[in-house]
Amino acid sequence: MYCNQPPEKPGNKKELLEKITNMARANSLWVTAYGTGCGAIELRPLHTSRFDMERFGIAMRPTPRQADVLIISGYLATKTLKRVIRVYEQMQDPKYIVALGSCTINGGMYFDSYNTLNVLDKYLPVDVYVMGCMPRPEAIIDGFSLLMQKIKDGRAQGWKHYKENLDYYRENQKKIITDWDLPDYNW
Amino acid sequence: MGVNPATDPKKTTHLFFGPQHPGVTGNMSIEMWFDGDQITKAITHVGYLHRGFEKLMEKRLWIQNFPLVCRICVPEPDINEECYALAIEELTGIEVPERAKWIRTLVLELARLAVNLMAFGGQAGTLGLGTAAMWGITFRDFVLDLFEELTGARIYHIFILPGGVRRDLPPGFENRVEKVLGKIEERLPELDRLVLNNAIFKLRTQNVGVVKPEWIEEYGLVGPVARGSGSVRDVRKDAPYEIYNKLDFDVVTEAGNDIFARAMVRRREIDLSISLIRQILSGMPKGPVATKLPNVTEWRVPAGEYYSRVESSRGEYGYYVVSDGSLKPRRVHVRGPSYVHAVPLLERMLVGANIADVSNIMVSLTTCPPEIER
Amino acid sequence: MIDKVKKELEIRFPLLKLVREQHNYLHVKVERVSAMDAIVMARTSLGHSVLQLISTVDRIEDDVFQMTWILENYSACTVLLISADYPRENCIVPSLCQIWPAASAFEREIFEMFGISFPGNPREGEDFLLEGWKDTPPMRRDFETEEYAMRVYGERQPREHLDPRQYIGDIVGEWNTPMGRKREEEK
Amino acid sequence: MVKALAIFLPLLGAFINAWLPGKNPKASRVVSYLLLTAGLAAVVMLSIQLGAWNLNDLSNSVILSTGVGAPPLSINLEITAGGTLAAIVMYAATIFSLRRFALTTPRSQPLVLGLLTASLGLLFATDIFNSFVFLEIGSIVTIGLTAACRCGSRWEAAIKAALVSGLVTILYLLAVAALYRSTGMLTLEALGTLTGGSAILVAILLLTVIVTEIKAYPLTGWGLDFYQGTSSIVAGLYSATWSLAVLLWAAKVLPLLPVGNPIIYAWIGAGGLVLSQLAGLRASSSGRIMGYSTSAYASLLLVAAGTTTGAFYTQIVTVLMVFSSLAKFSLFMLGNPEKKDRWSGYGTILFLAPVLVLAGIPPMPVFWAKFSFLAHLASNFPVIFYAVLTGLFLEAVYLFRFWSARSEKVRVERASKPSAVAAVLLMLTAAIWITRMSWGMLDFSGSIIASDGIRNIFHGLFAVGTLLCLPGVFNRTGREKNYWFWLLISGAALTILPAAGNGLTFYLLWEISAFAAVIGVSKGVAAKNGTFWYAVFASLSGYLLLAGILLSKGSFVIAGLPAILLTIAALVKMGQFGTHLWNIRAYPVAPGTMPAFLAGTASKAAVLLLVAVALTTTGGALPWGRVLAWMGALTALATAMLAAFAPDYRKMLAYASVSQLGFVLMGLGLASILGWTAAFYQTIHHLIFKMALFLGAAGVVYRTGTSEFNNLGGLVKKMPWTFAFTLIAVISFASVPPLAGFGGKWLLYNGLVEAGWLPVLIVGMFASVVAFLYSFRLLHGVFLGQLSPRNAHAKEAPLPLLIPQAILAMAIMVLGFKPTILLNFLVPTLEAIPGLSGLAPVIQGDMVLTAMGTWNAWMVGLMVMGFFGVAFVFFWISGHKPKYVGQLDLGFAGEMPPSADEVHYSNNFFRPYARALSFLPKIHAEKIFRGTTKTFNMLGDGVRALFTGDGRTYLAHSLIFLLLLFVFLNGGM
Amino acid sequence: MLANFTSVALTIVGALTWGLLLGGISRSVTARIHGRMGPRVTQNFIDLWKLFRKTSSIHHGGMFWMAPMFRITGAICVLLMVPLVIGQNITYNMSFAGDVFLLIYIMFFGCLGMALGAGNSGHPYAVIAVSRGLAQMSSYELSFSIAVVAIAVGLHTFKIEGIVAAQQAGITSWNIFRFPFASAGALLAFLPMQMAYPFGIVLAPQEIPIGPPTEYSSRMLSFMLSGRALFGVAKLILFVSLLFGGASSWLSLFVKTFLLYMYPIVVSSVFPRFRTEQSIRFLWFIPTTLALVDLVRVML
Repeated sequence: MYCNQPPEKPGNKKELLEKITNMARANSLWVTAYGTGCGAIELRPLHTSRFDMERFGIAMRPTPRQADVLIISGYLATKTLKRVIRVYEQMQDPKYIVALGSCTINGGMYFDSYNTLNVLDKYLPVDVYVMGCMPRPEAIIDGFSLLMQKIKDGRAQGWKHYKENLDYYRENQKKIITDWDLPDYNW
Repeated sequence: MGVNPATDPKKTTHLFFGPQHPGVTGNMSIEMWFDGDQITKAITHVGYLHRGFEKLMEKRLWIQNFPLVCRICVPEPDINEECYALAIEELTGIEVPERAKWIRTLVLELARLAVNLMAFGGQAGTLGLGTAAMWGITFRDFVLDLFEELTGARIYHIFILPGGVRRDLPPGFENRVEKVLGKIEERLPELDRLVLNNAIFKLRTQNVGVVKPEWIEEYGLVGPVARGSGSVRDVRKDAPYEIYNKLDFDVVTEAGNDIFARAMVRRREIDLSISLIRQILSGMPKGPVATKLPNVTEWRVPAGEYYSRVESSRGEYGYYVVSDGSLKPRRVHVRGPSYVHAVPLLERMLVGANIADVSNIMVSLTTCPPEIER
Repeated sequence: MIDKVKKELEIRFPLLKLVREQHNYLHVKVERVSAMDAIVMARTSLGHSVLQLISTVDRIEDDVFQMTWILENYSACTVLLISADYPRENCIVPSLCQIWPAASAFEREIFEMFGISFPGNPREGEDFLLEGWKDTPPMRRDFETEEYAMRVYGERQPREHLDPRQYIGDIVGEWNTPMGRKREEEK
Repeated sequence: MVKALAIFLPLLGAFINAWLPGKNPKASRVVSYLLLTAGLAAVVMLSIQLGAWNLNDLSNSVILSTGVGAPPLSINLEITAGGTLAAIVMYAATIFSLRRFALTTPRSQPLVLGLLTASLGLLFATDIFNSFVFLEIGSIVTIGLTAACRCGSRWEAAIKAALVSGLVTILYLLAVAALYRSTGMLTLEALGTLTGGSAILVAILLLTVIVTEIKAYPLTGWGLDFYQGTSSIVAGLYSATWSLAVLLWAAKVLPLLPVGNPIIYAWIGAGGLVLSQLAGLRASSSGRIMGYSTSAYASLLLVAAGTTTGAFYTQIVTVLMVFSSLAKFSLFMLGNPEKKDRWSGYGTILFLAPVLVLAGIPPMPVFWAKFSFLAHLASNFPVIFYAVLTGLFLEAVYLFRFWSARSEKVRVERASKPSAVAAVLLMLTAAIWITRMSWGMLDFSGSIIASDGIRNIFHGLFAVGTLLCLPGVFNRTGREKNYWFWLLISGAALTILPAAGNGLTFYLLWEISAFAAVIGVSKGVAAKNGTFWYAVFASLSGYLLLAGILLSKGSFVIAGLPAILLTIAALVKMGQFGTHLWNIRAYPVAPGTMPAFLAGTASKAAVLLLVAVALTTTGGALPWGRVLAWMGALTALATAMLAAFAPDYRKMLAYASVSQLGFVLMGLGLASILGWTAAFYQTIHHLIFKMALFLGAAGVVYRTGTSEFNNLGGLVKKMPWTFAFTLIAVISFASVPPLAGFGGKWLLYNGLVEAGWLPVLIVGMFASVVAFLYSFRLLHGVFLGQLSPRNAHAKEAPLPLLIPQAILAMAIMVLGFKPTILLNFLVPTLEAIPGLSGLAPVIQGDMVLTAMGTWNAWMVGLMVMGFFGVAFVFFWISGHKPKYVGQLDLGFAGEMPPSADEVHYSNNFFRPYARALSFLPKIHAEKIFRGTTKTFNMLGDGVRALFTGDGRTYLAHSLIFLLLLFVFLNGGM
Repeated sequence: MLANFTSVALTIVGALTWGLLLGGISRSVTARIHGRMGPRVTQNFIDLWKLFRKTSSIHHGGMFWMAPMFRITGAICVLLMVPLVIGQNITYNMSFAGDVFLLIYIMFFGCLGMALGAGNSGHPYAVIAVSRGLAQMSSYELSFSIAVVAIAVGLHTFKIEGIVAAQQAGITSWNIFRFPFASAGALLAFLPMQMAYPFGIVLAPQEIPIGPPTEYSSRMLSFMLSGRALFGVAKLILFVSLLFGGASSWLSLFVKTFLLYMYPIVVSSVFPRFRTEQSIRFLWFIPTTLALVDLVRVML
């Protein structure tokens, strides 16, 4: 199905506001401090003088309530997936997921492990993948600039997608989390 | 059956410290109960990083496991390669050329230096002294640059292989190492002033997180945790592997039993590593760096069992390797030092500790969850 | 040093089998019934007072679990490995928690990974590495991890392109991920 | 004829009974009743005839001669007016206990009647030998009655009594012989004519006999064992008849003894009073406690005999002895439960009335006698006065402990019910009667508080405070529902308190209010301990007040020691400087709105007292104002810190109350216009917020049944209005502008700076900052945090509790935004008081100016509310609606929170603060008081060691006493 | 009247801007000490705008969403109670309505509201942080109030205008020179007021992430952060007025507040946190003793 309407012209007041807001969103990415996997080791140099991601307005927030970005830093064990879902659902809209490492894309070298999931996208809406094992800080920064571009363009809509296809995601999540006791999604 | 006073819901608060917590080291959690701000009971939960390495290694060829083992410990992956390689060499009897041994030792010491820089700064970082943490990680980055040049990767090097190392040192590497060491040494006194001479750092760490000397044997504590409590145990000295018997060094030990003593051990380990690296660089022999291996896809290691030990930055690291003579290992069991530090010891140390000191204590044990969970 | 240990053990346990011996390393295999005696003896009179590891090897062809206790002597820096075979069916091994508190964690892990029960461990059965695991204990040889992973986490995405950009998804294009493909199919 | 009948009817009855019961018990009982009723009627007629009922002159008498000739051949009796009153009590007690005797031991009926006869005889005997006869009869009958039941302890008691009476007989006969030999007469008057060696001999012999018989210290031992050992019914009858008779006989004999200076009685009595009451502190069984109380009254008798004479003496002694005996009778009837028969509700008051009588609490009849007596002592014998006061306070302590221990579960024997009820009714009637007669001593004409303005403020405070507590009382069930009556009485007494015109009136109203409140508190569930502490401290402050008033000789208070005593009384009432112990014990257990009344309203009586003292003595400035201010400041700080660690909501409020009253004290101590303005402002504010808080607490307790923080939390969802009002009160007392509390602090600080008391200022500011700790703890512990599933059923507090809170919250707002309403009234009132120094604050419109500071509450209020409103509106119109998430949906490190109970952080809330404080030496008032109690107990144990429980020791005591008397009197003469 | 309203509105807007700017600068300065570049100075504006425009947020009850209002109101009130520039009466705003006592107490308004909001969130970390914060506040307010009383009594006025006016006779008449000990006490109390390390025990991320605002998100957090920025500026102006001679011109106001703001930033970069009880004891002993020296001097 194709969209017949012509694209809305910029200049609409609301549009402008949204655009400014998107600029702000892109330049102020607060990351949940959650090192879910081994990729977290390269997040530390990102803070420091060598790479300094605070230049881009990227900062760590200790609590998910205040964060915009969740970095999945590598493979996810099922036990962690449960916590990640919880953390993700506690974040406030709009929110984004950056997945690091090959193992989030297709399982990487753990494709046959009994405890790590292979394709993260089936369980959570990933906005940007950064490949590598593990990705270098430069690659992560590159991933972030990609995310920023997407946000500026208004295309980082993973959270909306998650809301709309919640059943799909839930089904997948419940398939591998055998003792499901999380509450329903709340925004 | 009354209510357990340590977990009485009326008197205590029940909380999870981690996994999503800035003060926790890596992806693990501590479930704790506390009364006021004093902890009455703590349980360590691990397994958030469990990837089933040991199962996967049984499914892969001997040589294919090298990319796997290095991922067991993220901050210091070379230890795993070394330990695994030592076991294979012991089982197959492959001889390692002399120069390869020196290079291996160099790599191990560089890795140890990197980890200790990060851990020493991180100790101050948990107390809110972000400056020290930042500096520590920055210094580490210099070392990572060396690794990148040597091995092509910053974190997972896959450099040590059975029978030697992957390649020789690039030309001029010694000079660059020396330059990095000089740079680090130049800044270290400033870091000392910031951390070790800081009255408040002392207030927060002295007599906190005490590890009693009698616990060392009870729990099997190793590394800086044991050496901060007066132990002089160091595999490099006691059961020398590679060329440690040719190097001149004393085991670092402190008698304070507390977090400050452990931080002090780490700090002196940095000096020790620098000195060892200098010794290695000056005494490096010439020669080949690897023995030719048979066709690795058809490589069968003779049946046997061996427990190899290496001193990591966190203490003794062991690999229990069982081969049944087939293409793949029968069993590889990794014994990381964090295993006892983070689970039984931490649970015991936290009882009675202040809630403000949880992260502090945990970092002083330098727990590394992946090596517990594998 | 280790010779003395060996001698003492041989006197006490005549059926002992020597697996490997080095200048600071001794691996012996004892009868199942005398395993605990040997461990206690090593601890109390032979100076090997530190428990480093409890390990299990699934020797499915002999229908036994080979238990190995790795004991260290801190002052002499020698290692003593004591092994014993236990039958695989309803395997029960005595717990060492009373002697070494640290044994609890090792035993909990082995219970989870092999299904070996350690009566006397007060915390046996608590979740350790896995959460809500219902399948065969994963470290048993008869557990097929790849088959399990394929069943639970889905097929690994075959790598169609060598260019990772195409594989991960174009930065400006539609998501080239399972979810994105699903939506394309709908269109 | 009437006279004779009155005395001898019982004797007749005894004879008939001795003959009848075997054949027809019912007939004998009927006969006894008939005879006794007739005797009672006769005595009442006699008393009316002698004019005993106006109590002014009790020495009217008629002589009744029987037989021929003079005594000892015949019996001549002098029936005095006071004696008739005692006889009424004796008859009544016998009538009421007869049924009980008839039921249990029918054969003892003649003994009962015999005891009555002996008592009446001894009461009226004029002849020393006749007295001996009656004494012997009485002793024998007592022994017989006691031994009628064959059980160990009673036999023991009987034997001890027999031993003592044997010794008494010997000594008495010796005395009679000596008297007869030197004078040839045996009348009592003959004693007065003795001289020389025989006089001393007779005096010491008879004094020993009397002291032994009336069981005064140190010869109390046998009496204690006797009361403890014998059955309660015998003890009751004994105390109401024989004991009373002996006491009054002793009262008759004592002034006649030739001891030279009778002051020696007073010394024996006063010393004995203090020592015996010390020992009494350790007594536990009710019989023994009654024994100690008897000893106290015997000692009082000795003191009275030594210090007073004539009609006054007779009057005091009669009233004291008659009513104390009656009280003991009813207590014995109520005590020692044998059958389980619960008297719910009325049991407390039934039990309390005699205790109040014994402790001499107004308006009970004994109080009036004690008051006159103490007034006399205070003006003439100050040292004895202090000793007596101390003894009486100690007595009050153990009596209240006894009461509080019993009031929990009053079980009364069915058979004793009527007698106990009758006795109590009799006492209450007497109380009303005597109070009516003493009406003239009360004065409401000119208040002790000269300033109309101040008086009106206090009238208003008390009236409003009481009224606001009243709506909440109707939402009660069970035991607690009855407290409203006592609250009302207490509040009424307080409301007229500022109008009191003299010390007595003030004291009377003060005590009525205090003890009505004590009864009210005792209605609470598990209020035993709290009631005891409250009663003890109430009587402590009461006795201090009494002492101060009496030492001031007529005027309300004079400077010097009396003023200090009154100040201390006020401090105790406020709970300042270590005496907060009663507040923190009584408030948490008091029922319903009672703590609101106590903390909010009743505590203002102490402020009133301080103001009155200051105004009366110096016209405003207390000379020890600086000490007072320091006390206030230190109390405020210490209790604020203690409040932060309190584990119970109401307990924390109690601490907070004491802490905030410390600021009042600081203001009063300043003795400047600013200081007093601050003090009054703070007083009014304290009433408002403290009542609001305690009413809120009442609602919480009503809905959840607990006030422990560990069981509460998260109630804001269930009780939003209670939370809102509590929040307003808390913000106010944390003195955060724009609510009312800031004003008091601001005025106070300005006053302190004006006076240059900067250290006090600093301590005060520190205390007010520490208040933040407990104010948050209070709100969080009850209303915020996680709602426990335990309280999931809780609802909003009932309207009768909410409406007063709403009114008070409104008052806080009004006072906070427009403090000038109050200040415009206060400042001129206080400016008119001459004794106050310093400059008055200047009020210009909404602006209040002092020498150094300014304060415009209206502008501040507008600003705060304005910006709050703007922020609020801005948030809402911006169209952003936060979504409500469940209480357990927390960012919990990725895990699921286990349960509300486990997640709620409550226990040991300020543990780091406690740890930081740990360097301070732990001077707990609690510990000091425990130490004091321990010391007293040790002293008591030391004194008690005298009473070994062995009859022979008691004999030895008597003989040693005799010897000492001999030495002393001989040397003295 | 209109001029007054305009002045009030401009003060609030200006203080917010200046506060956020100072926050940005402080982040840069901290970054430089770390050896980093740090964010743009406008980063705080971007963060605030982003938070303000987040599309969802949560609340835990009435007090929870009223707390930011409390916070912002308290901050504005403190701000308006202090005269900005001496001599320009229009910038005195509401300072006629009260004196330093009012200021000391109205500073608690926002804190109390914040604490209540944290309590209503039901998160134990938030409550522990409040318990720490209150315990610490009660300690530093002691030395702060002693210092203020010493200065005010020494200058015979409680009015801030008066205190500022007494310092206009050259740099030596500044209170920091006239009352050096009291000033030292107050400046030590300034560190915990600004939650600077070593006193930053309330928001300690490694211990109790991150204290009272742990459950706050989106727009409520943006309110809270603006309240914090405003409050920070208000405290700066207060301290400048109390100790550093006030501001005689706009330039000196900006310069003085900027320099004073750098002081906690620099200190906190080189110290770790105290534990709560250590912090309390430190505050009880050192700053209080210092301030008492001047108090005694004033009394004699």
